[in-house]
Parts: sequence; structure tokens; C-alpha cells
Amino acid sequence: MTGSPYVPHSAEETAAMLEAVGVDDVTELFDVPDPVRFEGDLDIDARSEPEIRTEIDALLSRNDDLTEFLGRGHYDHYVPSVVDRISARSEFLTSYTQYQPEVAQGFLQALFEYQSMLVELTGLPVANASMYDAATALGEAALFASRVRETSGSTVLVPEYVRDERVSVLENYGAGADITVERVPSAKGTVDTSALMGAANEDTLAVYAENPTTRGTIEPDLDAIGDVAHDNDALFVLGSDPVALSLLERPSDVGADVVVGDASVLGMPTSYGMGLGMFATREDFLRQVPGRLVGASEDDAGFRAFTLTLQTREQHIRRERATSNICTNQAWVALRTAMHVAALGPEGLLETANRMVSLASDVAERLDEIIGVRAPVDDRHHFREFVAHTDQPARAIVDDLAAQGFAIHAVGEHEVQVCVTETNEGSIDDFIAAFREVAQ
Amino acid sequence: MTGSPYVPHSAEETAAMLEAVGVDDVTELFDVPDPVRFEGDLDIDARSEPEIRTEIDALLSRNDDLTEFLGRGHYDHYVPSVVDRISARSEFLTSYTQYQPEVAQGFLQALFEYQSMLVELTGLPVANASMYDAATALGEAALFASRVRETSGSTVLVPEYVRDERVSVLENYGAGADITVERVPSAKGTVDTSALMGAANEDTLAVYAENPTTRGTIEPDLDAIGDVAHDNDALFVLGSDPVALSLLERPSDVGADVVVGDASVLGMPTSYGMGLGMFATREDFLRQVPGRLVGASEDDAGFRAFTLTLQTREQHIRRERATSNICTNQAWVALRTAMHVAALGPEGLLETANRMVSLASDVAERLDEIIGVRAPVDDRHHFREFVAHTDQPARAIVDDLAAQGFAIHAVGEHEVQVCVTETNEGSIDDFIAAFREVAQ
Amino acid sequence: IYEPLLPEKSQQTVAVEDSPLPDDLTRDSVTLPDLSEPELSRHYVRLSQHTYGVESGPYPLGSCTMKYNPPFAEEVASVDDAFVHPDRSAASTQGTLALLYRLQEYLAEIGGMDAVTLQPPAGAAGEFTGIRIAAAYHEANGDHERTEVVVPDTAHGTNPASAAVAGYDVVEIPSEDGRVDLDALEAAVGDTTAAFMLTNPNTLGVFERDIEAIAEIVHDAGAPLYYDGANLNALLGRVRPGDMGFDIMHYNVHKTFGTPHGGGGPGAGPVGVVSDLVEFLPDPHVRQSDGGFELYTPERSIGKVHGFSGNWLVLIKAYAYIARLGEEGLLDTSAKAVLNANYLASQLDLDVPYEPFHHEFVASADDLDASDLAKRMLDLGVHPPTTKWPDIVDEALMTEPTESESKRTLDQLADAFNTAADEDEEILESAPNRTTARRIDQTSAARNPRLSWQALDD
Amino acid sequence: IYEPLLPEKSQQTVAVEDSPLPDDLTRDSVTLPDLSEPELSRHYVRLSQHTYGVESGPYPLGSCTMKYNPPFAEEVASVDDAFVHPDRSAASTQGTLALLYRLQEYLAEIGGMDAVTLQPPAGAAGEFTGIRIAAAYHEANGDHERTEVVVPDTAHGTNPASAAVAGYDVVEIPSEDGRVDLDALEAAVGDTTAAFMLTNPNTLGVFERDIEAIAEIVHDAGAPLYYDGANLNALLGRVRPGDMGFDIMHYNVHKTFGTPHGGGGPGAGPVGVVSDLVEFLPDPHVRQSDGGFELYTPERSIGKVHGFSGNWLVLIKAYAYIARLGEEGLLDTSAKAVLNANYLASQLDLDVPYEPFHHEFVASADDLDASDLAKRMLDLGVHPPTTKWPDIVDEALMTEPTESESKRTLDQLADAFNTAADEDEEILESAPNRTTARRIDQTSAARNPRLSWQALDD
Repeated sequence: MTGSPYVPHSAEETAAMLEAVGVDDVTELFDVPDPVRFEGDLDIDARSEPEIRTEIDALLSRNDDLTEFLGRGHYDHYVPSVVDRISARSEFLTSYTQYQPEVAQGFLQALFEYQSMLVELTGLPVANASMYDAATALGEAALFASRVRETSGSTVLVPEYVRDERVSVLENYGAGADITVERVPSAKGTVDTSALMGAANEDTLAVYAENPTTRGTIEPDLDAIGDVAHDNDALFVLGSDPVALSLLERPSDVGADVVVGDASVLGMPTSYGMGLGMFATREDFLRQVPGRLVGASEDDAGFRAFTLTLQTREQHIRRERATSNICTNQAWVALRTAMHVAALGPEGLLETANRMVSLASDVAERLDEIIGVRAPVDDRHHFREFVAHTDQPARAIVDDLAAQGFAIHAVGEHEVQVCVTETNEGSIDDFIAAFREVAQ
Repeated sequence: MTGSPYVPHSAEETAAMLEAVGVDDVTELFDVPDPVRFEGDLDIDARSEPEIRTEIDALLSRNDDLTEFLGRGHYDHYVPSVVDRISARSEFLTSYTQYQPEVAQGFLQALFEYQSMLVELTGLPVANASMYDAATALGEAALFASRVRETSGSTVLVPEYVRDERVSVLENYGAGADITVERVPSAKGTVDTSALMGAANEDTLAVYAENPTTRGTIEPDLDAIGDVAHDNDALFVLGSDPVALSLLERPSDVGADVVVGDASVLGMPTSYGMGLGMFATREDFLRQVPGRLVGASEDDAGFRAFTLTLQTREQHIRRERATSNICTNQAWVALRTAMHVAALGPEGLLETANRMVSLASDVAERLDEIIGVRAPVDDRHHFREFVAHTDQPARAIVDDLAAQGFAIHAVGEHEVQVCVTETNEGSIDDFIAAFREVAQ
Repeated sequence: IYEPLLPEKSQQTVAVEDSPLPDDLTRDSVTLPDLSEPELSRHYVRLSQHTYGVESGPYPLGSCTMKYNPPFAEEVASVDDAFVHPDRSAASTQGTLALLYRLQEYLAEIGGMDAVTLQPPAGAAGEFTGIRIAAAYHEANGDHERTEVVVPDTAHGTNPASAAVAGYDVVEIPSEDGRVDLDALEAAVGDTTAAFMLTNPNTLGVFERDIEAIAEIVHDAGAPLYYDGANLNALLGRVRPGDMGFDIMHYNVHKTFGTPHGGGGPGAGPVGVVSDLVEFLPDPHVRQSDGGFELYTPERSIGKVHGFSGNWLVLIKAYAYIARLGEEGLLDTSAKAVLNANYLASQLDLDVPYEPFHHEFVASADDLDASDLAKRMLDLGVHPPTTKWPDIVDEALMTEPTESESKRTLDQLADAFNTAADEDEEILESAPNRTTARRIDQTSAARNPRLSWQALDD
Repeated sequence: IYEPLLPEKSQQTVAVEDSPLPDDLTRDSVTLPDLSEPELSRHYVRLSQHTYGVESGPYPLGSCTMKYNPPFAEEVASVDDAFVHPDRSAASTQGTLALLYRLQEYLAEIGGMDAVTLQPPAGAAGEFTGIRIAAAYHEANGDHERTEVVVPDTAHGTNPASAAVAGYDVVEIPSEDGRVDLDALEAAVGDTTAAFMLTNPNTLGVFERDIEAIAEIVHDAGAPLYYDGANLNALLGRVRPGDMGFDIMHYNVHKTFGTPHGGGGPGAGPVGVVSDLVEFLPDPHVRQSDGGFELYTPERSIGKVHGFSGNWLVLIKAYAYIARLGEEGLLDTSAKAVLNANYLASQLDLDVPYEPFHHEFVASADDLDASDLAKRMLDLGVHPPTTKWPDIVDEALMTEPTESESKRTLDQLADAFNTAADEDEEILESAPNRTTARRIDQTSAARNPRLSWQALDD
């Protein structure tokens, strides 16, 4: 091997091509002034396939083998093999954005399905074909709010429970539009609506809430939050995910103007935070939506066909006046998510969602029985996860559990957070036993 | 889940179908006398996908994690990912035998490629589309010999070095045709040609030899073996594999009438002996060949097209007069083998083969330096593997090495066999060190 | 305009030089395709696109049980721990042995058998194994005159072929009304009978209702009754071969237990036997030992029928499939397999001479050519049934939809049958037109065999 | 006749009942597709068959670098140990951090940068990150008047869009002969300039030969020079953005480093910076610690640009790809990418107004409609180039064949270009005819948006 294994040229072909082009050596084709040519050596050795497999396997095996009871915005649901297998087909995996719809009907239809599923789950009639993740979708929602809000305004109200990381992304997106973030206190792990009412005013651009929240709590009165937003001519932006949406109050029913969140809780394994940003909104804001949209149309033969549409919103046409700078997105993850939803079907999805409620409550109850533990901290219904109080310092609990093979979150001096889904359900007994040991 | 997850019927559809058929319950469709109906319960619980994954992972993890220096007919060569990925496409994986060639051109062409590669490697003009494995291909070769040999005869001469397992299969295949196996002594790990000459006579149906042999030796005088066979009007059946064939003497050049062996050394990982039986022979015996054959033809539009051919040899048409009972074969493995050969190309394949010679000789030399070890035992050239003498009992060596994480063969009281390919090459230093420790 | 590069068009000859071996042990050169990985990928992806699989549409080949092959079984069969060498010690492969043992138990339970060997690599290999076991049994009884294997005329071709490979004369008995003619059977069996081979339901999909009488006749003649498992899908959880009086049977895991057919293979053909025959099973067999599993050689083993342990990776998939279904899934499988065949037949405009049938039926194309009709069905986007066999039906269309087709698909399939059956002969004869290749000339392929690219002129 | 079941045609409504939650916290019902796994598989397999990918044939979209995506990278990114939660402690994810660190180092080496963040999930996200870093830099300098980002008219659309999202006014300067007009640049930059964004070679494939002068002008104005890495494939191992004077750059791993585009994503857009800007990198950043790796917050970090750590699985693939190629493979990549573009252009009957070009060129369809020509190319079995952009060329056909096409494929591709360019207008306008769908009406799609199956009438 003296070149790239992915370059097909034989020596004879290269010679013939050079001749056709009229140069003796390929370096002649580089119209680069000498001073900026790189004459050094790159310190990168080529390795064979099996060498790299061995290397990466060995590298990644340095990750401790912990059973994770982790959530807080990144969740693990079992992905059926059929999703892995079919999404890995090279036509899906290696195709590009569907600029030539006539040879991309398959992928377009899958994205159309994804949009449609989000429309059903959110109750909002417009969903885009993907953003990067929940945090960037929230950032886009803030910019979107500043475009669609009738009067100017610059503050996004964000509950205390929202992850700092998510807020940081929001702040980065908002910075250019002079949007600032103001945190609103929580009560029992959900939005303190009276505090929210006090914080909201004419400068409020948008009110953000999550359901379930980062703490796993279920918001008891989303209507009230929506009302505060709307009373101040602000958008109500709701964060959620497709599993929760199949069971919890429908966003359109509680006045949500935008739904964001991470849809890859279906379709992807835990992948160090790699996500799929949902973005759904109302019809009247359609022309301000960021990201790709797939629409139905007809072809010359009169058959239904799909195509990217309303592309004049996008950067490759509108440039600095685009509704977003997004180009490469998470289309393939959206395909996987659509497949996963279809594989579960409405019953399977709802069953999973209901289980997330009972698992969280069961595990909280069992932890609560341990001396030195109080769970859940928040007197609310929970979904997948909950915060527990520990008499021992949370940091010590987390470290001791890690030594026993389990990972959980420390979220306060004496607060830990525990997330349960069907993928770690089988380890609950061992987990409780370990927790009992370390909590006292 | 109250049925099979792979049954698509909704309750409504089932009802409509029952009505169309005119019964109330599906059991009415079973025209089975009561006494033979099974009224018991099958003791088999249904499990979910993730449960079974966990179960099988846990089960298989009971296999010790040993680095294998094992060969003797089943070899490990690195299979490029591209082979795994593309052969897993469901069109290939889930299709059937190509009885409707118009919708099976892809698979037929792949099998045609496989046949063509074997033709090149063996020098024999006819290769079938697969047998089960090397042993059953040898069994078929014996039956084939009894069909094509001009005079009757019933003995197959098999060198001492051939695995007993392979001989047992041969005996099972031969039993019905009253074929018996006679073992011929080896000299220096290869056929003792003078002993062979003494054993061969007019009752000799076929003479079998291997190159490389089960002991890893390379036969020094295949011509002489072929001559013995032909002088007695017997067939010369040669066992080999595609890696060896790319380098060693071409079977057609040494008078081989049939080539058998395991072609899955390319295309498959070690899979507990799952194989791909090669079968190649001379043109004049074509109509007696067992197994499937893919041929080129033309379609109605005049384009080249492929089809199964000479099917009148086969069981589904000729029944008890067929050339073999084989139906389901190893077609998908043949596809993988063809892809692997194409991925290596002639240079890559030859490079691999040459390496098998030098690796075996290097490792033998290094073992030979260890006090209490003599390697190789056979004063021959070797391919992939060799037999070593150990002063310690072979059994003890094998067990002690297993405790250190290595697997090798015990082949005699004081003889072990060691196989090296590119897949365990990286562990040679550790292996030698461990061997040094246990050998003294 | 664009076509991927064909391997045969890109061959290179490489001389064997600088080998560590002396010249007299090596060949001179080797000529093989030389493609880059991108070219290789496109070539084989294209070939896959020119291949119809179960995920392409319905595939109702009779007796082939082309059902859905769950991808999750592929995944569980690809874990690293599965890739072990067959010469590893039993102690170091307890995982493999445990899985094999569990599968043996599952299959024994499903078949009503006392023990099962997993060694045979395919259905026909299972038949051969079973007949070798019968031979060993007679041999052990000093019963040397049994030189014949009896099969009905509806038997799969492998039955007589396997018996013949095992050295037996094959006696074929005619059917009566699509079932074994008891008188003919009685007349055919006797002191020279080594076994009677039967599939039930048979290839017409018809259940051999007289199975108890058949078993009695065969057993009275001193011969074991062999069950060809090709049609077991029809009976899963409802009727067990062992309970019907069968002594030896094979299972086609690639038919009944959802492992993919792989374009012709690999499959696996485990063989089950009743207790009297356990001692004859192939070598080695897996059994429980103290706290684990071990391999042993059955006392009067017939020896080996595969060089190693059979098609291990296929067996893992079969285990996963059975575990996924469980009892209720197996029952649902046979129910829907039979319902689907009956429903499909009810929607056809063609005659189905033999009934009641179970998981498959044989329709007659009547005055049309069954092959032509099949070719036309290709144009309609479905795979046609098995054609022109069994001979007992004129212009036979042997059809097995399997349980994994929906009513909607069956309606489409029926539509394809009926549409094709309604076409002008001219159209049928010129079909197919919408496939990768048009009608392929089989005669010239056989008359002038070109079996490798070396044999091609172009 | 056969068509797989569409999910939208098989929807079920399930009422929310018997939930452990009180009614007032739940919705009433949910309506979603309900398909069995066999139906699901056929549906999605069919969709894949109606999608053109890199393994289907040449895919010469300009600036998109649709090169071969090695499947082995997919395999190494699917090992169990890769699937970790982002909130795991650094101590328990040393494997992940080690791989990220090594990739940071590789990318820094390739780009001539001092540090690289892997957090941005796409190229445009990388641009946004880079501009935010520039903003933070000016902020740290107390330099509050820099409100403009300057881009040439040849810039990719994401450049001005990213600058705008980051709150900057965009100043576009016209090109001269397909390159940055130094006078226009000099006139445009100054105290209000926050950055100048440039891709080199630019979207015409033309190298900005005056890059040293450009860097000097921009640096003299006190602004950092930003490198859009979309066209980095042309320069691999031969020219490094850092050596050209760029201060900030992003890498498109899905273009340059062979990770698949996934029908639009996910990609990854790592950002490299020179030493002065390291303290502004996103939070967290990976660095070496005693005997391992740790995460830390850079001193003046801009904060986060992704909720967690970016597109981790994509990054593993990029690492595997770079490791596979090594230095010689990277050099071969840029050599053949440039040779391929030049060779392909030499075979076209179309005018290519700007040269010398490198890995891509922009041909002109002249008096033909570039879109029509592209549609006709679809019929010829190839994917057409990017059309009608950049505007600087009339009826532009922006073409990037990449290094993974062979001469033979390029000849076929050239043939497709030339054949289409030679067709009657009528044929072009009615193309395509051999694709899954014929020409699709974009106007009605936009005028009457139907964006979900709920919005469809049928």
C-alpha cells in the first residue's frame, strides 16, 4: 500500500489521465505558491483494517464497564435490530441531502414520515426534518421567537431545572440577537408558576419549560405556563421527547408554540450525547422555520412524490437572510427514529412510556426504604428518572457506586439522580443492593 | 405479544380471512386425527429481543477468551469489513436457490465469479457452486470417482496425516457404494510415495493427498502421487484451499482430477468449523459433477445472463439417480469468499500466501530455540502451521498454555501443532514467551 | 451509461516471484480480479440490487418456507465470542456447548424426539444422516437384508437421492388421492425395507391422515419411519413427528426456524431420533456433565457427517428465533401459515385439485404452461411459486405463502396469479419484461456449458 | 402489483388508558403507524432501493465531497464500548477521551492548527463556533466595534448565514477572475471587521493564490482569518490552512474524512484555532492529564455549542479513516481528487470558465438550463453535479468527482455530461424518465405545503 486504499487508480490509468490533462506530474496541478506549500511530514502512520480495529477496541475498552442509571437529557431505549440493519444499507447511509428528489424518493419519504410522526406526537402541524440536538433546537427556537414575535423582546425565561449545558448553548445562539436568558425558580422540581408570572413581562421573548423536566418530574400545569407566555406575547417553547410525548399532555393542547427536544431517544443507543433535535411549530410561522422541510408534491406522471421544499428559507439560497445556518443535519438519525417509532407502533410506544412512569416510581420507592435515602425529593409524578436525597455526600455515593459497577448523577451536595429504562431494568435489584451498601 | 412477532395479521384481518376460507377457527383447517394432535405445552418461553441478546451474550461469554494458534483444516484469515457489510444485504442473505434466474442475476453472477476463481486457482475447468465443507466434498469426490472410473474399484487411499474426522465423513459417504478407506503411511509429514505405490492397485478408486497437509507440510512431489493414481486408473483427488492455491503448484499441473477443500478460509471468520466445500474437476467428467453449477447464457434480448444449468444432474429432477443428494448448500459463503478474493486481488492473495510460509517457518524456528522443544518435526516446507516435538507431554503443554490464554493442538504424546496467520501474528511474542515458560 | 466495473474485466496476472518457497513447489503466476474497494462495493451492491429476496416481496416457493428472517438473529450470531475454532477443548467452549445443548433440547421438544444431533449442515445431509442411522440400527440387529428405502411419489427429490447416496435401492409407491396408498405401502414394505421416508403434510400440503396406520405398517415390517422436516412449519406446536410414530426426523432450520436461505445455503439439518436410536447419533454429541457440558461419542455412533460441527452460526440464529417465538409464537406460526395458504387458495381463479391442504397447496395452471405463468408473475413484482412439480398435478404451481405474509400481500399475490392466468399466451411466452434479465435461454446454457469467465468468448 | 405497506396506510389509534399517571397529565390517545416487522422491513428496504447513494454510482456534487465511505469505519464505531452516556465521569471514560484526544491531534496536524475542538456537530455549526470564538477574542480585547464579517461572493451559503446567526452584518465582496479582489478586500476590512471567511480552493476550485497577501490585509485590520474546510480534500498533506495564515478553521469530517453523509447528516464540524485562540474553545475540551485524559473548561471559553459532546459516533469513523490512510493515503487523496477533477473537465464538451482548478470545477451549461441537463443525467445512471451555483458562472454545473472515482467511471460520467448536453431541449425538459419518480413539481410543493401525512388528502 503506497497510497489510499480508497483510490482506484492503477499506475497505467494515472499515467493516461496525466497525459490527457497535459502534465507530467500531479503536483503541477496545484496552483499553490511555494511559501504556503507544506513540505513537512504529517505524523500520521497508515494502519491496516485489522490493526485499527484492534487499536480502537483496545482504546475503547479503557472505558469502565458500568451499568448506567444515567439520564438528564440523554436516554437509552432498546433499539430493535431491524433498525440497525436496514438503516445501515448504503443507499441510506451514503446518500446526500436530497437536492435531486427524483433519485431520493426513499429517503425523502422516510423524512416525511419522521415529520408526520412528530406532528402527531406534538399536535403541531409543522415539524422540520432535524436539528442537531435538543440544545441547539432550543437555541434555534429562541432565534425563531425573535423573528416571529410581533413586538421586540430579548429575554428567554428558562426554569432552574434545565441543564446548564443546554442554557449555555442557548446563550451562544442568542448572543448575536442580543437575547439573554433569565432563570426562573422551581417548586418541587417543576416550574414555580407564580415566580414565572413575576418574571415575565413585555421583554419576554419566550418561555421555556420541559415535560418531563431534566429532573424527571412531570409538569403539573403546562397550561398555566403557556398562559404566562401568551399573556406577554411570548412564545411558549416546550422541551420533550417522543417517548414522553406519546403519553403526556399533547403540546398543542397546552398552548405550546414550539416543541424542541431530543428525538434520538428512539433510534439511537447512548452515544455520548449524539442527538436529534426536534423542532415543531405552528402553521402560521411556517416561513420562519429553520432547517429542512420535506413536502409532498406530484411528479410529471401525476404520482405523489416528495421533495425538499421552502428551500428559499435556507442558507444555500438565502445566505445571510436564511432562517438558520444549518445545512448538514441529523437526517439519518431521523430515519432511524422514524423506523423505531414504526417498529414499536402506538401500543408499543405507549407501553414503553407507561413503563417509564412506573419504573421511576418503583425504583424511587425502593430507594426510599433505604436508611439514609429519601426519594423522590420532588413531590411530583416522574418519568424515567428522579432526584433522591442522600445523607451521605452525593459525590461519595456516586464514587462508591462506580466502584460497584454503577453510574448515577450527583446533582447537589446531597442529591443524586437516577434514571431507569427498559435497558437497565434487569439490573435494578443489584443496583438497589449496591445503593443500600453505600448509602449508610 | 400473544403470538409471533413475525406474523403481520391484525385481529380484523384474521377474522376476514377465516370468513373467506369458511371456518370459524383456524384449528378447523388442520386435518389431523385427534390421537396425534399434541395437546401438551411446549416448554419454551418467548423472550424479547434484548432478553435474548443478553442471554446469548452471557452464554457465549462462557467461552474462554483464548488466543488461538489452531488450524488443522479450519483457518482464520482477516475478513475485510466490506465483505461483512455487503454480504449482509438482505437481497443476498434472504434469497433462495436461483430457480427464477431473471430475478436472481446478481447472486448467479456472484456464484459464477466464485466458480471462475476456483477454475483459475485449481487450473481445472469445472468448479461447482459449493458443497458443505472439505470433508463432505471429499466424500462426494469418492462417489464421483466411483461413477466416472472406467473399471470398478472400491478403495480410496488416504494419507496417514489426514484428520480422522475427515476420514470418518468419507467412510460414511463411501459406505453405500461399498467404498473403503485405506490409510497410507507418511514420511516426514507428507505422503510416502513408495508406500503409496505399494498400496495402489486395480482396486484403487482414488488417491487422496493434501497440499498443504493437515500437518502444515507442503507435498514435495505431487506429480509422483498423481502418477500412482493414474497408473492404476484411479482419480487423483487433491485437498487444498484458495490461499494455498494462489502460491503452491497448480493442481492441474500435477495431474489432479478433482480438487476439494475448504474455501471458507477466505470469507468467513473461525466459526466452529462451518465451511465451504470446494469441488473442481476436469471437463470430461462434467455430467457427473455433484452440486449446483451456474452457467452463462443469453436472455431474450440477447444480453448475457446467468442461470443454474445442467440441473438434470440434481436431486429435484433426477431423484435417486442424481449425482448427489445435495440441495441446500453454502452459496452465501461462496459469495463471501468471492468477495474476499476480489478484495484481496491477486497481489494481496499471493502476499498472504507467502506470509503463511514465512510465518510458519519463523515461529517454528523461534520455538526450536526453546529448550525442550524441537520444531518443526517434519523436514519439509510449511504453510501456516507445523508440528513440534515437546519433551513435556503434549497434553500438559496444551493445558498450561490454555491457562496462559493460548490454544494449540496436541497431536501426539509429545507432539503439538501450532498455526499462525495474520490474525494471531500480533500475539506471537507473547505466545513464544508463554511457550518457553511451560515447555521446560 | 454508468455500470460498475466487473471483476472479470479487471483481471491482473501476478507472477509468483520472491517466494520463500523453492520454485518447484510453486505455480508460475496467478490471474485474478483486481478491484479497488470502491469499485468492489459498487459491483456487489449492484449484484444485490439484481437479486430478489424475502424483503423484496412475497416469495411463495412451495416446500421452501420463504418466511421473514429476523435481522436480530443475525446480530446475536455475530458476537465475537461466537467465533471459536472447532478444535478448542470442551472446557474452553462451555458457552458454545451450552447453546448447542439448549437448541438440542428445544428441537427435541418441538419434534417429540428423544435426542437431536446438530451436525448435519443441510436438510439433505440430515436425510443422509438419518438413513445412515437406520442402516447402523439394522446392522446392529444383524439385519443385513434390508436394501430398500421406500418413498411415496410425492416425496421431495432429496428423499430418494439421500437414500441412494446411502446405498439403498429406492422403491417409489404411488399415491392415492394425494396420500399414501396403504395397500401399496403394505405391498412395498417387508424384510428388505430399511426405512420409509415421508413428509407430513406432504408436498401437496395434504396431511397423511392415516399416519397411525402407516406407522404401524412400517414398524411391523421392522423398519423405522423417517420424517422429512421440510414441511414442519405447518405443524409447529400442534402435531409432533414423534407422537405420530416417526423414529427419525430432520429439521430444516432455514425453513422452519427463520434462518436465511442465503441464496441456496448455508442451512442446517439437525436430526432427531427416538430413544432406541440415540446410540447411533453422529460423533460427537453434546451432553450435560458436572456443572457444564461435554462432548462424547455415542456408543455405536455412525461417525461423522461433517468435518467439524456443522453450520454453527446458523444454529445460533435458529436458537434465537425459537427463543423469540416461544410456545405461543410457534403456535401462531403454524396457525397463520395454514390460514395463509387456505386464504390465498380461496382467492385464486385456478384449480387446486388436492385438499384439505395446510401450509401449502398445489394449484394447476391447467392448459397454460406453469413456467410461463411464473415468468409473467415476475413482471407483476412478486416471486412465483415452485413450478411443474409435483408431477401428480398438471402444470403444478406449488405454493407456500408462509405465515409472514399479510392479508394485503396475499391479496396482491392472488391478483398476480389471476392476472397472469388471464393473459394471452403470447404475453406469457414473452415474459418477463420488467426484470433485470428477460427470459433466459436454459437450453443453450446446458448444451454449451460456459461455467467460468475463462469459458466466455467476450 | 406488489407494493409494500406504507406506514401511513396502517395507522392505529390507541387510547391512553390504565396509565399510572392521572388523566390530567396525559393525552387522550395516540395515532401512529402499526406495522409488523416483516412489513416494516419491506417498506424500508424499498425506500432504500429508491435512494441513490455513493455505492450506486458517481455522485459529483460540488463542494460536497461525495467520496467512498469505508464500511470498516462503521464497524469500529459500533463496538459496545463506544456506547457510553455523556455524563459519565472522565475517569470512567478514558477510552472515549483517549480517542477524542488522538483525533484532536490528527486534525491539528492536518490543518496546521494548535488546538481543535470536536464539539460542533456539523460544518455550519463549526463556522458558528469559529465566529463565536472570534467574537470572544474581540470581546476579550475590549474591541467592541467589530460588527461585520466579510465574505467573498464565492463563499458557501453557510458562511454568511453562520455569521448572521452569530449577530454580524455580512459584507460580501465581489471576486475578480474567480478570486478575491485584493483591492475590494482592502476596502472592505477595517476596524469594524470581526473576521474574513474564505474557502481555499474556493467554490470554483480555484486556489486563492494571493492567500499570503489576503492574510496580511486581514490581520492588519485586526481580524482573524477564517478557513471554511469544505474544500480541504484538495489540499490534504500538501497545504495547511495554518501555514496559509488562517487563524480559525473547521473541518467537515463527512466530506474530507470519509464519514457518510447519511442523507443530510450527521456529520461533524471540528474547529481548529491558532494558539492565541485556544483559551476561547468550547467547554469542555479534552487534554492529557497524569497518565490519562481529562476534560477542562478553557479559560475564556465561549461555552457550549452542542448540548453534550457533538457527534461522537461520527468522530470515531473519522479517526478510523485517517488512521487507515496515514500520511501517504492523505497525500494520495488530494493528488487523485485534483487529478480526477482535471481529467473529468478535460473530457467534457462544456466550457469551464475558471481555472486552474483543483478538486472541483464549475462548468457552464451555457444556453441550456443546468437543472434540465442534470435531470437528464439522472436518466443516464449517474448523479449530476450541483447546479446553478455559484452564480458567478452562467448555468453553473459545480462538479467534484472526488478521488474515489476511477478513470473508467470518469469516462462514463463525462459521457453522461456530453450526452445530456447534446440532447434536444425537449428531451431535457421532460427528463428524467428512468427514475423512481419523474420530474417533481417543486413550485406546487412550496405553494401548497403538505409537510405531513396529516396534511395529505389521499
